[in-house]
Amino acid sequence: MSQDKRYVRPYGDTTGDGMVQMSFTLPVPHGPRAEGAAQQLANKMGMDPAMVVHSHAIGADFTFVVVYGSVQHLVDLEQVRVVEREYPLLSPYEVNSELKESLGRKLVVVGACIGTDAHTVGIDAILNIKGFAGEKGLEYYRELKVINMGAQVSVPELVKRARTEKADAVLVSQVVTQRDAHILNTQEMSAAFREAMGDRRPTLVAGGPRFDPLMAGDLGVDRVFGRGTTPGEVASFLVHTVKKGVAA
Amino acid sequence: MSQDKRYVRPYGDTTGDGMVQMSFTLPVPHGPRAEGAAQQLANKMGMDPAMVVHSHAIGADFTFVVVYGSVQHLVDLEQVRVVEREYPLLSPYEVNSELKESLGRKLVVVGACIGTDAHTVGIDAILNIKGFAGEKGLEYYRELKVINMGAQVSVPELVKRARTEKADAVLVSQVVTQRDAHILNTQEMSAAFREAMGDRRPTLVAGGPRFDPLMAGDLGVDRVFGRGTTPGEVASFLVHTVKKGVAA
Amino acid sequence: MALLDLDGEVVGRARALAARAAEPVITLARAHTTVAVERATLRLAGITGADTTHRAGDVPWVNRVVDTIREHCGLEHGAVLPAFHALREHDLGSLTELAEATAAGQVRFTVPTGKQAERAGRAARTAVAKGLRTVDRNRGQRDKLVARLGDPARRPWIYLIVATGDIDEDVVQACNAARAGADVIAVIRSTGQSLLDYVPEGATHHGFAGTYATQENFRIMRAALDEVSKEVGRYVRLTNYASGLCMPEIAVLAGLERLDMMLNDSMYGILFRDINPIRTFVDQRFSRQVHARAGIIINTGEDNYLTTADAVEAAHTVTVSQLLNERFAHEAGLPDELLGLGHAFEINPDLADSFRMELAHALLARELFPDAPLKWMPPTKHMTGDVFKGYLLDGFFNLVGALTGQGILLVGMMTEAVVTPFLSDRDLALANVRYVLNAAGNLHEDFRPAPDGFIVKRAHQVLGEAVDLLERICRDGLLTAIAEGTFGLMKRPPDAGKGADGVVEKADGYVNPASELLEAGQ
Amino acid sequence: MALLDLDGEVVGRARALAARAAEPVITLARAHTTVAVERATLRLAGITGADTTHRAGDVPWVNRVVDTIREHCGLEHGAVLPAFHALREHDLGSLTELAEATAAGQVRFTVPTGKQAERAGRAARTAVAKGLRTVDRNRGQRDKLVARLGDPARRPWIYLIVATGDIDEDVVQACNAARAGADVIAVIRSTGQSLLDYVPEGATHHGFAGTYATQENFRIMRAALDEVSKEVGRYVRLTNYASGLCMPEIAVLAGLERLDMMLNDSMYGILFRDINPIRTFVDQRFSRQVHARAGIIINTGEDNYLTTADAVEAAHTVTVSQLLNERFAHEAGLPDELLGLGHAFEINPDLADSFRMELAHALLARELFPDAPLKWMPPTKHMTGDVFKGYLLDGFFNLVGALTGQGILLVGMMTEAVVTPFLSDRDLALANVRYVLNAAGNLHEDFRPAPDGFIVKRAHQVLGEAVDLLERICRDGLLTAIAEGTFGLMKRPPDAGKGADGVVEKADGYVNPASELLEAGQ
Ligand code: B12
Ligand code: B12
Ligand SMILES: Cc1ncc(COP(=O)(O)O)c(C=O)c1O
Ligand SMILES: Cc1ncc(COP(=O)(O)O)c(C=O)c1O
Repeated sequence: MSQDKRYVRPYGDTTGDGMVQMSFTLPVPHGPRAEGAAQQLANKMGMDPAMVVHSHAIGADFTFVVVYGSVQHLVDLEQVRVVEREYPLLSPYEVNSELKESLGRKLVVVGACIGTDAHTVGIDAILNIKGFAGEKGLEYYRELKVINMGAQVSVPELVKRARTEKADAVLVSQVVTQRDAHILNTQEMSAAFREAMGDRRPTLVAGGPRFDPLMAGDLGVDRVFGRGTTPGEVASFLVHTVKKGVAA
Repeated sequence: MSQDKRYVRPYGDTTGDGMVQMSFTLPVPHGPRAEGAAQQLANKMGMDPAMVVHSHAIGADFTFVVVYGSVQHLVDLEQVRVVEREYPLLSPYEVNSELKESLGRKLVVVGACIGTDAHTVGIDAILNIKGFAGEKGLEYYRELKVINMGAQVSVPELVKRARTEKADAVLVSQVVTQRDAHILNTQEMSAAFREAMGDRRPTLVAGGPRFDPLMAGDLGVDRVFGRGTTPGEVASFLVHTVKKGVAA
Repeated sequence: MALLDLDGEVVGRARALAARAAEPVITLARAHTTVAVERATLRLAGITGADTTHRAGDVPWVNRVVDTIREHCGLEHGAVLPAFHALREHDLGSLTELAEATAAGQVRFTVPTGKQAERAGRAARTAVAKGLRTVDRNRGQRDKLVARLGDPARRPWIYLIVATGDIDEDVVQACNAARAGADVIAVIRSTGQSLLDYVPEGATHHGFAGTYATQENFRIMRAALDEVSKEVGRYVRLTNYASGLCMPEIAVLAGLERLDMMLNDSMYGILFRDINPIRTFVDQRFSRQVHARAGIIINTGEDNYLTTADAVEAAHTVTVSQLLNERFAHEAGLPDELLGLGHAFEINPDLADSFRMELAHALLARELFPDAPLKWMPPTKHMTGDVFKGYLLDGFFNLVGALTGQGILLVGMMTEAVVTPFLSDRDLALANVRYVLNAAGNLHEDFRPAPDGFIVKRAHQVLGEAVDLLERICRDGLLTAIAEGTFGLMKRPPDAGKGADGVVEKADGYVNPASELLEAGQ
Repeated sequence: MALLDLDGEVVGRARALAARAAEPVITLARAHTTVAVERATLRLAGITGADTTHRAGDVPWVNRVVDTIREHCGLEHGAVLPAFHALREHDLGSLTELAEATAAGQVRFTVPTGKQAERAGRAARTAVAKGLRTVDRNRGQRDKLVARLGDPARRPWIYLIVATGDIDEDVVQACNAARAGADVIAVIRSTGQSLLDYVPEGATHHGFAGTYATQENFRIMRAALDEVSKEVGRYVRLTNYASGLCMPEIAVLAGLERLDMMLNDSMYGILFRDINPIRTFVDQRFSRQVHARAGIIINTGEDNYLTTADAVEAAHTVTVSQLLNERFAHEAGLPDELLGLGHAFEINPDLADSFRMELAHALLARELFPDAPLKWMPPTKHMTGDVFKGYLLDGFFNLVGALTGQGILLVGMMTEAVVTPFLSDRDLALANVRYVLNAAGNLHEDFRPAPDGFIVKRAHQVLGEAVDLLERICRDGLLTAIAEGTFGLMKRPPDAGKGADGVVEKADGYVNPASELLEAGQ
């Protein structure tokens, strides 16, 4: 392996071989033309050589293909953008004492699954005492007051409740992504808070398995959590925002 | 669907959505950086958006990922290059009578699996009476004389035998592809025939599951047959070369 | 053949307890009506169409009429008396004309009494009976088509979902699925629909993660499947959802458009859509009476509990719910052959002996409900983006289906954790089912759980826990149990939830010819 | 527990027939030696290294010596007599020095007689005994390591292949595989090696679809696996191939470097490498004697027949071959515990009841050879580029392994039809095995083939066909059967094939202390 390893390629069985597996369906009847089309697509994607190792008809109009091949692109690890956790991961004990110290009262968290989305398991994993992956949820934290509004909450309801509860943070979950529902709903939510409260809006957090943490800006929220988030990460982030707020 | 459908994209569940599935391994320890790297690669391949839907560690140094996403490239069906069968597919009866008519003697075919490759099932499927996919093999054709040299035949042996048998066509099979063995062996074979016989060399045919029929030129052979070839296709091609030769 | 050696007495006791637990809820259901039941009744009586001029978008005429009746004279006596009385008073030709007049503010609804009530009741009965005749005709037509085209060659029936959001794309995918081997096509509904207190109208093209259930969409899909049924030489069944706030109306529409199966659970709406419990139980009873009449197989939703609760810990809650669903269904007139009781392969696959535990649970359901066409649901919760692992898991799910004689097999998708299914997912999933049923479909002949072995013990344990839970429910009441989070860990108090204001206690003179005819089986 | 109710008499008859069929071949094997047997003997006696100055590339010293002996005085009396006689005559310190002198043309080999022969024989015996002591020490060392580190927690042992062509990459992949759960690592050989009439020297990096088997590569890999064994807390076994033209030498090298299993089949080389039958049977007998001494488990190659012949039609040829392999192995001193008899999951998966038929075949092998650690091979022939289908098929293969108590499970790869395995293929394949063994590993308790059902009948049928075939073989001779294409449809006449010229009929005064010591178990 290179000393520096800034550039890497996929690994099949030899360093640098670039091998990947790919499958897709083309709206082309099964036959050599469909395989040729698949080959062309793979080449355009930078696979060279690309082998169509399997194809079969799906009905009269479609062809399913499996392609193996070597991708010529290099991954530049220095250019990889990830949302780094710029705050420390705290234990529940630390979260509680930091909050007690910097806030002097309970931090109020309102959570909901907005729009017509009824997938509460994700947000419950973050909020309910039971928690997730062996970590207790936010309800377990003495210095947090958690209001879990459940599913299919409309944005106006959410804003209203956040206001009456004097929420410090609002956590929304979005699981259904068809037709970009998760993006549109979250944007509607952040716009409503901006509209209703301007700068005094609570910290806004969005979460769900198909969110990319890099999307916070686009969504108009302060933070986005994706697949496999644990309650501790969220609690630690909340402490971080409080301390930043206090410092600012 | 468009009337003309020259351009197509992969189909997930809606025309034009471009959805593909891809999996590969990166030589990067498991974590957000590996997922970011996978995302970068997918983007370079023209997938946008690209979702890393799964990743797990393979040992300490590697990460396996599954990516779904929409490929932005278009497939131009008019640019698809396939080797069209420019000759008719004949029945054994037609093959025999055409050969009898245009050649007046049996056509001599020498087959072998060359190099260290011992995979005879493929060439046997073409040559043996038993055949393949319900079609009888070339031995079944009255007007063909078939010599099947079996496996692990060296190129000099093959040339020698082709000469003594006065072969009209030499059929070689190559199944093992690691380190491009199939390409190198076939090129060595065609070079040897050119060297030994010049223009009077027999028709050279290469076959095997990982060959691309477009490669004939590179390999220095007259025709390449890939996955799923049937004996009838090969017999029909042989008739075609004979008739072309007679005409020329 | 019985493999689990279940104690007949324990089984009998479980059923008796379920009946006792259900009784108070049935009494409650009989004592109430809902806006949805009344709308469903008027739909049976022939009302169709929507007010397209309304500023809130298309409002079905039936909603306009029932809302106005309620405003004018309440629904305690049912909708038909005021409606048919008004029809006559205003000398209108049809319920649709009545609706137009209502919208124009020209009608003042009152509850007729005496002779007038009798006359209105008779007219209503005639109209509803006509609607029921359509339902009966559809049932007969289904029987005829099945006789002509044939049923699937084997059990389990292969059940596939389409969910593009656009009825036209759904048709393409459904027909392809049928050609590839699907015996049952379910059109998943758009995420929002269950909370709409009306049924949308017309063909629709913009659902989220599903397509709206409308009478026209039903018609389009059933017609397409009738075509493809001929092509594939077997009757391909169509499924939708009689659930949410419009459960009874959708049941009626299903009967009118010859749907063949409907998702219809006694508690799903309460637990997973936060719909008011009373509303749900009232709506459920009426909708099941309609299904019974239409010969529609209901599919219950026990699988859902295992997505929010743990499939091992909560296994007995599935059994309890199946027994309750059975009881409610029997009470509403559904025979065993129409009971597609649900259960699912949702145990954490990392658990030791998880596959055998799945076998135990599936076999328990099979032996408790020998005549019901059980619906076997695939892994969803423990599916991940690792599509290879998922494909394997689905294979083992299929194997359980084959080994335990399930009636309806909902085909699992390798992309479960990723997207609603791609065309290729469905195709690969069917190939998976085909391999397993073809290669190992008869393995049940060689499957004999060791007496007193792991599988038998586990099944007995779950049954025992179910009996214990049923005893607790009999003591505390089903509504309390639901409020305490017994099912799927969801806590739903009886007075909360959506649609509670649509529940109305029946007055003494309540008239509903639909209920009467259905109850009497006429 | 016997599930197939096999008739003990039929089984006994099958074994007796196999012994009768093997007898003439064993007599033939005893009557001949080969260049490879002689080289193997000298390797045991201590010769190592290669002539690096030769223009044909590195030629092992042992080849130089044996070829020269043959040239000078023939091999009918064995190589040790001329070699040790020359050693003494030229007053050389070691066989390696003898080789150098041979290469320099300074040695003229002759067959000593009388006292000189006795002396040469004694010296050879001492040298060979020393070599065998190393083999014995390695066996003891393996026992010690197994005792200390432990065997895999369960059966079947998980067997994985590495095949990069480069021993260094192989080490990386092997260690990762062991960490991920592999119990046995096999280093696949380069495609060309089996036809080389010498064993390459040193560490190698450029094999095709496999890595050369060399003593140094053996050492490197065994050392790496010893390290990783400590890490994972169980003794990870190493496998290579005692097959091809150097079968006996490789067996010796395996014994010297503490390999744990070797692919070693009585007919594979004949059928699939077109090696001369007599050469193969002679080499095979010697190599098995070495394996017996070294405590190495042999793996036979019946799986291969099912790639060229049909797995249903040819099922009985697998059984026959297993019985022959067993007989040859017993005769060479191998006990049942060292008999990794092979068979495979190669039935066309589209065939109805294919999975149950696989169960029948696998169970038949299990019950015929109750004490042998059967090696269960995955689907290869019917694997296609559809990697999803392949992954599923491998799952069902794993399930057969678990249900029928196989001893060694060669892990199937989803890319079987595509490439030699990727790192990720191996990882996914192990995840597949883990799921199946963990979730369904105990299902065998619930697996009871219906008496007189499909599985039992099929097993009886295959056994019956095997007995019939054995009878034919006894009548016509095994060599004739091979010539007629009985196994794997490959026709191999006894006088054709590679390496025939390396076979030498023993003279009366033939001396081979290795054979003597091995035969006597000293
Ligand atoms: C359970 C489940 C259900 C249950 C939901 C029960 C409930 N009360 O939640 C039921 C059965 C009711 C259900 C119904 C439907 N479902 Co559903 N369901 C699932 C399933 C199987 C698992 C989801 C889950 O619970 N994951 C476990 C949790 C812990 O993970 P998570 O949600 O990712 O949450 C983690 C992180 O994302 C993050 N996180 C999530 N939210 C938040 C919020 C904040 C603030 C933070 C910080 C972090 C965070 O932290 C969590 C812990 O790490 C998935 C498939 C799958 N395997 O993923 C489909 C799935 C999500 N469902 C789907 C669909 C389409 C539906 C339906 C719409 C189908 C229909 N038309 O009927 C219905 C309707 C639901 C509706 N109106 O929304 C699709 C969505 C497709 C898409 N991408 O658009 C999926 C992917 C299945 C599929 N392939 O079709 N479903
Ligand atoms: C059967 C088999 C064997 C048998 C071969 C028996 C025999 N006598 O042929 C045995 C068990 C001996 C074997 C051994 C090995 N095998 Co092998 N084997 C296979 C297997 C399972 C099937 C191949 C097959 O028979 N296909 C069926 C035939 C009908 O298909 P086909 O070859 O594609 O032929 C068709 C077309 O391609 C075409 N065609 C083929 N040749 C020709 C020629 C002409 C002239 C024409 C016109 C057409 C034509 O027509 C045929 C009919 O349609 C494949 C995996 C797989 N599922 O594909 C691995 C595979 C080919 N083997 C492989 C390897 C590595 C080996 C070994 C080298 C392993 C080792 N190191 O020990 C050994 C050594 C063999 C050697 N020296 O070459 C690899 C090759 C990897 C690569 N791409 O480089 C594969 C892909 C498995 C893997 N994933 O590792 N193998
Ligand atoms: C029993 C039952 N009813 C209904 C639904 C569908 O949900 P909705 O009513 O929101 O369309 C499901 C979901 O799978 C279900 O299991
Ligand atoms: C029994 C046996 N020996 C040897 C081999 C390997 O072949 P070769 O001897 O060419 O390395 C195999 C292949 O799988 C085999 O099954």
